[in-house]
Amino acid sequence: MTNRKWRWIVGMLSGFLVTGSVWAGEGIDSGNTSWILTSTALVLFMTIPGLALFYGGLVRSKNVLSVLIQCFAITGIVSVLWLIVGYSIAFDQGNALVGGLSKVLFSGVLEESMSDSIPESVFALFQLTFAIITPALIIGGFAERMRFSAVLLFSAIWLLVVYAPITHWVWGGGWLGEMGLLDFAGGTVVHITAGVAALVSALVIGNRKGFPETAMPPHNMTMSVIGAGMLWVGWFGFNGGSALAANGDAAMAMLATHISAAAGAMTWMFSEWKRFGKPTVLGTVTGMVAGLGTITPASGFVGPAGALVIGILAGIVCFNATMFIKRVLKIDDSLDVFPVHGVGGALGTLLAGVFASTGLGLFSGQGFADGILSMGGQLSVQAIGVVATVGYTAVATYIVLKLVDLVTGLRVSPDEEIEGLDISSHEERGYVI
Amino acid sequence: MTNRKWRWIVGMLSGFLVTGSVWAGEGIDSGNTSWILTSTALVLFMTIPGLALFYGGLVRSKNVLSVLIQCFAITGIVSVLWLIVGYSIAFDQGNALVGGLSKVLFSGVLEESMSDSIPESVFALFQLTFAIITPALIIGGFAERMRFSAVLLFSAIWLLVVYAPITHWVWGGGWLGEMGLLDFAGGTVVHITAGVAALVSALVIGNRKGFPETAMPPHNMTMSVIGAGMLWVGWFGFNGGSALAANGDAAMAMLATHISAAAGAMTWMFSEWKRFGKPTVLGTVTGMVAGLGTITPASGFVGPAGALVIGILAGIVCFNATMFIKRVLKIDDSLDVFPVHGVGGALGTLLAGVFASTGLGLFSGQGFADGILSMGGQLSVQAIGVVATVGYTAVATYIVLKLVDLVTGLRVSPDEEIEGLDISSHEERGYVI
Amino acid sequence: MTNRKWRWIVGMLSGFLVTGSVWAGEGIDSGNTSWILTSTALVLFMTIPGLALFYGGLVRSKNVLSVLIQCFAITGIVSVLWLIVGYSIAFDQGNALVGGLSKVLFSGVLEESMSDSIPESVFALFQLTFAIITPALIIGGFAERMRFSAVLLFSAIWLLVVYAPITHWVWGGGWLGEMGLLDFAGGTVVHITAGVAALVSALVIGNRKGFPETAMPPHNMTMSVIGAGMLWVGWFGFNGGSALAANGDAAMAMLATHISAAAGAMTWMFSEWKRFGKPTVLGTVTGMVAGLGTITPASGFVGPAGALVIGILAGIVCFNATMFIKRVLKIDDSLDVFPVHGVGGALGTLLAGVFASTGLGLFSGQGFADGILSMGGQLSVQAIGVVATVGYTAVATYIVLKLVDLVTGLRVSPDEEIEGLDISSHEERGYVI
Amino acid sequence: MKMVTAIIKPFKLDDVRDALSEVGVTGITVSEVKGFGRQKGHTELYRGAEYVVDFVPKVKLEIAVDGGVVDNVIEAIVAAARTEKIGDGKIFVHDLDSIMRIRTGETDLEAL
Amino acid sequence: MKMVTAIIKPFKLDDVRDALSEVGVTGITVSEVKGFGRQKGHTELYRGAEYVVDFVPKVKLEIAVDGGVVDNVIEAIVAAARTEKIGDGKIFVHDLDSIMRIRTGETDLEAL
Amino acid sequence: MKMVTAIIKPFKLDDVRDALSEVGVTGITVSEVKGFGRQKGHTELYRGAEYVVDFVPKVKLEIAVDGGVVDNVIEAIVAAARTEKIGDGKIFVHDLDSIMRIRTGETDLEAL
Ligand SMILES: Nc1ncnc2c1ncn2[C@@H]1O[C@H](COP(=O)(O)OP(=O)(O)O)[C@@H](O)[C@H]1O
Ligand SMILES: Nc1ncnc2c1ncn2[C@@H]1O[C@H](COP(=O)(O)OP(=O)(O)O)[C@@H](O)[C@H]1O
Ligand SMILES: Nc1ncnc2c1ncn2[C@@H]1O[C@H](COP(=O)(O)OP(=O)(O)O)[C@@H](O)[C@H]1O
Repeated sequence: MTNRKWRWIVGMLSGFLVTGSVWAGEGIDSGNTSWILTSTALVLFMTIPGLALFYGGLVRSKNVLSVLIQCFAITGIVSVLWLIVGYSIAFDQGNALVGGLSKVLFSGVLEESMSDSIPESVFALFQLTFAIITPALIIGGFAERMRFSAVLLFSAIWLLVVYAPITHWVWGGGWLGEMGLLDFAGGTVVHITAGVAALVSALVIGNRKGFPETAMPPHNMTMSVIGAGMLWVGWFGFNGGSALAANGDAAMAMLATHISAAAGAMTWMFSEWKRFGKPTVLGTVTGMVAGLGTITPASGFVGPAGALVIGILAGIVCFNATMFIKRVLKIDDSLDVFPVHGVGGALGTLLAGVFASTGLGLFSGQGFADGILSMGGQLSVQAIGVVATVGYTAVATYIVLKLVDLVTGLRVSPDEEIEGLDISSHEERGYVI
Repeated sequence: MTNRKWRWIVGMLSGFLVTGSVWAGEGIDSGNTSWILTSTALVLFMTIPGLALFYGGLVRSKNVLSVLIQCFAITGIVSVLWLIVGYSIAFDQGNALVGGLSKVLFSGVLEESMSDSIPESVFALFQLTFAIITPALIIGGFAERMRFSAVLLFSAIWLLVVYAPITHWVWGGGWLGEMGLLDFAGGTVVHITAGVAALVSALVIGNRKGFPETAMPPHNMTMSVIGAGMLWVGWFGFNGGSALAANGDAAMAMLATHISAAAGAMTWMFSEWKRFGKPTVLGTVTGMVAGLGTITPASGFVGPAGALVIGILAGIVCFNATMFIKRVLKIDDSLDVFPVHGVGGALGTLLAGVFASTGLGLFSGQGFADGILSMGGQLSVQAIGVVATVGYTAVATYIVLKLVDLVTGLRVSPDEEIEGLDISSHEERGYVI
Repeated sequence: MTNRKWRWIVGMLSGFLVTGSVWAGEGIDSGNTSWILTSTALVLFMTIPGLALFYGGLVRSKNVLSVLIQCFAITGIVSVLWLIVGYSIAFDQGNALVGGLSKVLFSGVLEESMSDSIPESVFALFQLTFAIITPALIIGGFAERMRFSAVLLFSAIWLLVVYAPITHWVWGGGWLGEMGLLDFAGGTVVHITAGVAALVSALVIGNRKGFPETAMPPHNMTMSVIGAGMLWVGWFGFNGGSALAANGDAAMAMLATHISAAAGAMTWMFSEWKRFGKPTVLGTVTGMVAGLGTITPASGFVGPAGALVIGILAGIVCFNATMFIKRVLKIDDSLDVFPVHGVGGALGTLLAGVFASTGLGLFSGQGFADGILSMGGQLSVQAIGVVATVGYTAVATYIVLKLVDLVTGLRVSPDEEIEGLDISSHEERGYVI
Repeated sequence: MKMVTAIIKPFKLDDVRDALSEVGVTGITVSEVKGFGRQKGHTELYRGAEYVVDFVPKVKLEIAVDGGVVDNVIEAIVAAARTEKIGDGKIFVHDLDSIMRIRTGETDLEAL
Repeated sequence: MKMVTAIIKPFKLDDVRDALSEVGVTGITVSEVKGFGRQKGHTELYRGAEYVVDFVPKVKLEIAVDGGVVDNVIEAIVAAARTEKIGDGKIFVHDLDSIMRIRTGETDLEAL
Repeated sequence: MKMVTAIIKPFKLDDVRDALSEVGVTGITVSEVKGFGRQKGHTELYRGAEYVVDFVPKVKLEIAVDGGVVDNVIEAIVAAARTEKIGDGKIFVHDLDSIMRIRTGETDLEAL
């Protein structure tokens, strides 16, 4: 039995015990439902406007709207595709690799359908918000130079051939979940896939004109900071909601999430202060995102002290990964998606295998997956999860990009890049002040 | 028995079954209460800062603060009036046309008063957030030229003579509800009233100086996009909260809402792309708002596939309505409140009568109002609801405007309009950067 | 028995009755848990990005990032310290003055630990969000001139020697709570402490170069207004969540909060209009914050009509206090923390002693603290609470500042102040537009 | 060749531009400036702190023209920009040594 | 008539304006500019990408005056703007052919 | 002494600055301007309201130089700024009476 299933059964039982609720033989719990409705709003909030602002502020003024419209359009297209077929690929029973087609167009998702103690409709919608943010995260890799039609086509195909299947592997009854992979809220499913896809995209599409000689500072750091604050808050729904109930599991996941975000932010800030002489707001919020991404897979399995260690490690490792990609490899993963989300997601997936242990005293967590008895055993499952996700995502993303290149072309012309995507692709300007 | 009442009774029963809760013979359900407390926060969030930003970004730089203060002041004044008498007019039993005065100053709304499974105090507050956003929507019709004192006086009177009575008609036990009108979250009550009032205001007060020859582009599109994101997220509380419980009804309403928003955004974006050659961020978010406004009356009655159709139709119809009002009629409904909210609200109210049907296969909904057996029957009730709301709102708004004109004058002087309302009415500037 | 304890017991009992929930002999209520999880997100939202934006917009363009990073860094540092020792000082049993060390590093806060009907982990996290916003409020007093390292050190020490002990006095089982002080959500604990600390800081660090001759208008009022909207919405979690349950208590607290905010905003706006000839958006939102701060201690104890009176008084008193500090005393409490939060918090704490009375007809509240029988009795307890909080905070803050001055120095150099903290302390600029 | 520099009220920009193109001017360079002069700025109010913003937003136009048409150009500007209220602005004229069009290398009057 | 153009440090604007009004100057046109010169800009830091912002924000003042008072005006500016640190700025003077006040049509010295 | 004023395309600023420093120019003052000329602005679209933005963003450089090097300076600018597409901009030259460095009081060529 997979860890996830095991968690659900406990949740269901506890839901039963907690509220003594019964509906036609199934248990809807209004408290759990309330929390997942709320969490859904929080996770959508992370993408629009949260991530849109975070990313929008980091690009140059002439491209701000292109980032905003990409976030909105991805939200629109992914939502429609999720309804039509994405949810079915991810969560229909299917086989170990991919779901079937019985839930196409949400067929069978009725008002009274249940997913344990909550309506299936909100489960499907909650999961949709995860499916939205993942391709939206990727745009940081190819920002300021990709054709809008290519962004849409890439996001649509990628959702169906990368995101939905991997979700099935981990949460939909697929092989990684069966094996006992601990991924509470998407270290593999969301962060590794997004980070790796961004890196591959950056390599395939090439650096922005002028990178790295020319400075391309964020055009509106205040906008990025607003977005960062929204990400922190919304992440409570992301990780806390992944308990699929309003119980101690959710509460502890939220606490771990918060502590790791704080620790990541402070660690990055102090690293920068020490290394470059000044603490910056961009560094602080980037560390925060690193702390959040890294705790994500571990959040429901570790305790607060474990989360503190995870957050600190996230700050150190992602900080150095960013320096390495940018300064040593000189790859223009423009908004640092890989070093923050990819590296953070992998790190957190591995650390979940450590701090889930109940034998670490104050640093103990809630225990390994069902049937796994040692840290070594858990860690090897975690490592398999990381490697499989990285490998499949890298190859599939590369193929999708090449395909899209054939259909629409990937990159705008140099003149359009110089003029900026806002005018050249959308005939609008961000500011007329 | 009205549909609304019927829905409440089901809700109450389900609340009972779900949680088995008992308090002094009445049932408070902490899960339902939690969700409505949350929804209240979400709907307030739609107005401040959501709508304030959405509208604020669309006007010219010299008028941005005037929009923001109008939204805040409307929030303030409506809240106080709702406490004093508005809630009583809307929700006291009264007669078929208007509530009585037994709830003046919230008399009888005590800590233990219940409205089905939730405290009446949160029901009253949740409804207040609807009463706030409706007049706030109207300011888009007369933006950049109305005197601040006129805005305040107009909003106050309009709340009491238009919004509160129509709310009573539909949700407060009045004649439209009794007749079986399906309006889940305010297609008639909120969107038609706001849209029609904005159109009438634009006609009475006249076009902005320079319209339509001079370009008046949004001064800060990023601000509008932040606001748009907040509207999408907040709308989950608007429609999901209108179930007044955290159950399958709420979940399905949220799902329908989301799908329609996504479909509306994409439809508008592609329409524009096709017609004008470029997809714009303003078009995308406007389509999103159209999708949201249109699904509002239908949200709790239709399924996800029905919502998809409604969203697509919203995009097409509201897009063309906007072109028509602006380019053909050349009416300066400055922020397009009528074509988006008025037309969308009417369209959605009619479509609710179609997609509520249980006989449309995958496109089925949750059924017609109690006692209505055919789509024709439901549709004629819906049409009566639309016509009555449009007619009463148009006439009453016109009279209120004429009255306000006598008291304060409606429009600032041409010099003040040129200088901008921020300086001339409020002695402040939006940006000193 | 303290009022707080008494309230908890009622809450526990009602939680039991309401949901009939049982878990290993303790009662977890999923609805209450859902609401406190949500409230936690709302209160964090108040600080980041809410307060960060509100304050950030009010300073000059060259210092905007310094405010934002201060808010984020305080969030980070307070979170880590709360985990390590702050929570224990505040909420461990200890003695009447200070908590013990049994909860250091959240030892004993496990997934199944309960705090009445909700998990202790979310109680600890909810309280953490209060511990974050309080020192963040203080930065308004010394904005635009304090060294970043001094801000960090000051906030850290102040949290442990001022905030945590006073929290213990009032909510952690300490002497003020035992005495029957009514402070529902932090009039003394949060607002008085922050306001007094800001005033003392402003006096110790001195006025900004150029104050009061030179105009230092807000550089981005739209940003402040976004933040203000977020504060209003987030405050629903602050006050509503302080019921620690999703019940009538929470609902009534939210209603009172909303009414007072609206009344405060309108009162300030009209006061300004009358006195200076123009209503301003800054005045309106400042009045809103005054209304919110003032209702905070009273919110769960008073009725809606009482809240209306409190909001109006908040507007009048805080408006005049601001004029007095700024124009008469010429103290550069730069963002008016003391006249709004300090004065408002004290006013509200006193008024809680009036409008909690059940003998005021329509203006009645939920009754005095357990064992207190007269308004005079309650008022003297409230006065003791105010005086003790003001006195201890003033003295302790002064000492902490002097200490920090020795270690890091409090103030940046005049050249750095002229250049702006963004460049001189953080090597970043807010806008490159 | 002369350079005509005009400081005008911002909302008159469109009118002045139209007037200039009617007298045959094909190129203008415009910048946003702050003017200090007889016209005083408005008062602003921030939480009870009232103060006068002592500059007024203005727009500066720079127009390089053949010396022979300077008078026409000035007349056109004046006609379009005048409101007869204080703060209508000023026109300054100075000599240009040479002009060049970067694209073609044409010089002086040909470059206009 | 002369046009005096001064490039100064932004935070000196108020002092210079006061000094100018003391020597009888009643009108100034001000713009925000970026200066490249001996004074170097600061370093900025973005996620480990350090770079030098090579311009320095400056303020440009344009003051049309009677030729006879140019020296007074220059002296006033120098006295108020000098910090003796690099980057204090420059003053340029050139000839004006004519001046006109748009509101009244007054010309040359009367237009000042 | 001469003042060379160049209006160029914004993205050419870095190239022009480099070219100028190669011919020995050590100081430049730069401002953002809007250009009206042969080159037309783009179209923008707002909810079906299409309109032409009739100005084009440009950058203005002011460079005070010794009269003897004006030709070098102009050549350098032209070489760096030319794209041979419409809208490359113009160069204007006029005489300067005097120059002063505020920091030291040095004048004329010494002040450069
Ligand atoms: N001596 C001057 N030098 C440069 N600019 C000036 C001068 N005098 C006025 N100006 C500019 O002209 C504008 C209008 O001048 P002002 O004295 O307000 O009114 P008027 O144009 O009616 O004489 C000022 O705002 C300023 O920009
Ligand atoms: N040759 C020049 N032409 C135009 N502007 C110049 C010139 N040299 C300097 N400037 C302007 O003067 C400012 C100050 O010059 P800089 O060399 O930094 O220091 P200093 O004023 O002490 O000589 C520059 O930032 C630039 O705006
Ligand atoms: N007569 C003029 N006076 C002042 N500036 C001019 C003049 N003509 C052109 N300009 C400036 O030069 C820029 C480029 O001119 P334009 O006619 O578009 O193309 P080109 O440089 O190829 O001739 C314009 O945008 C404007 O800023």
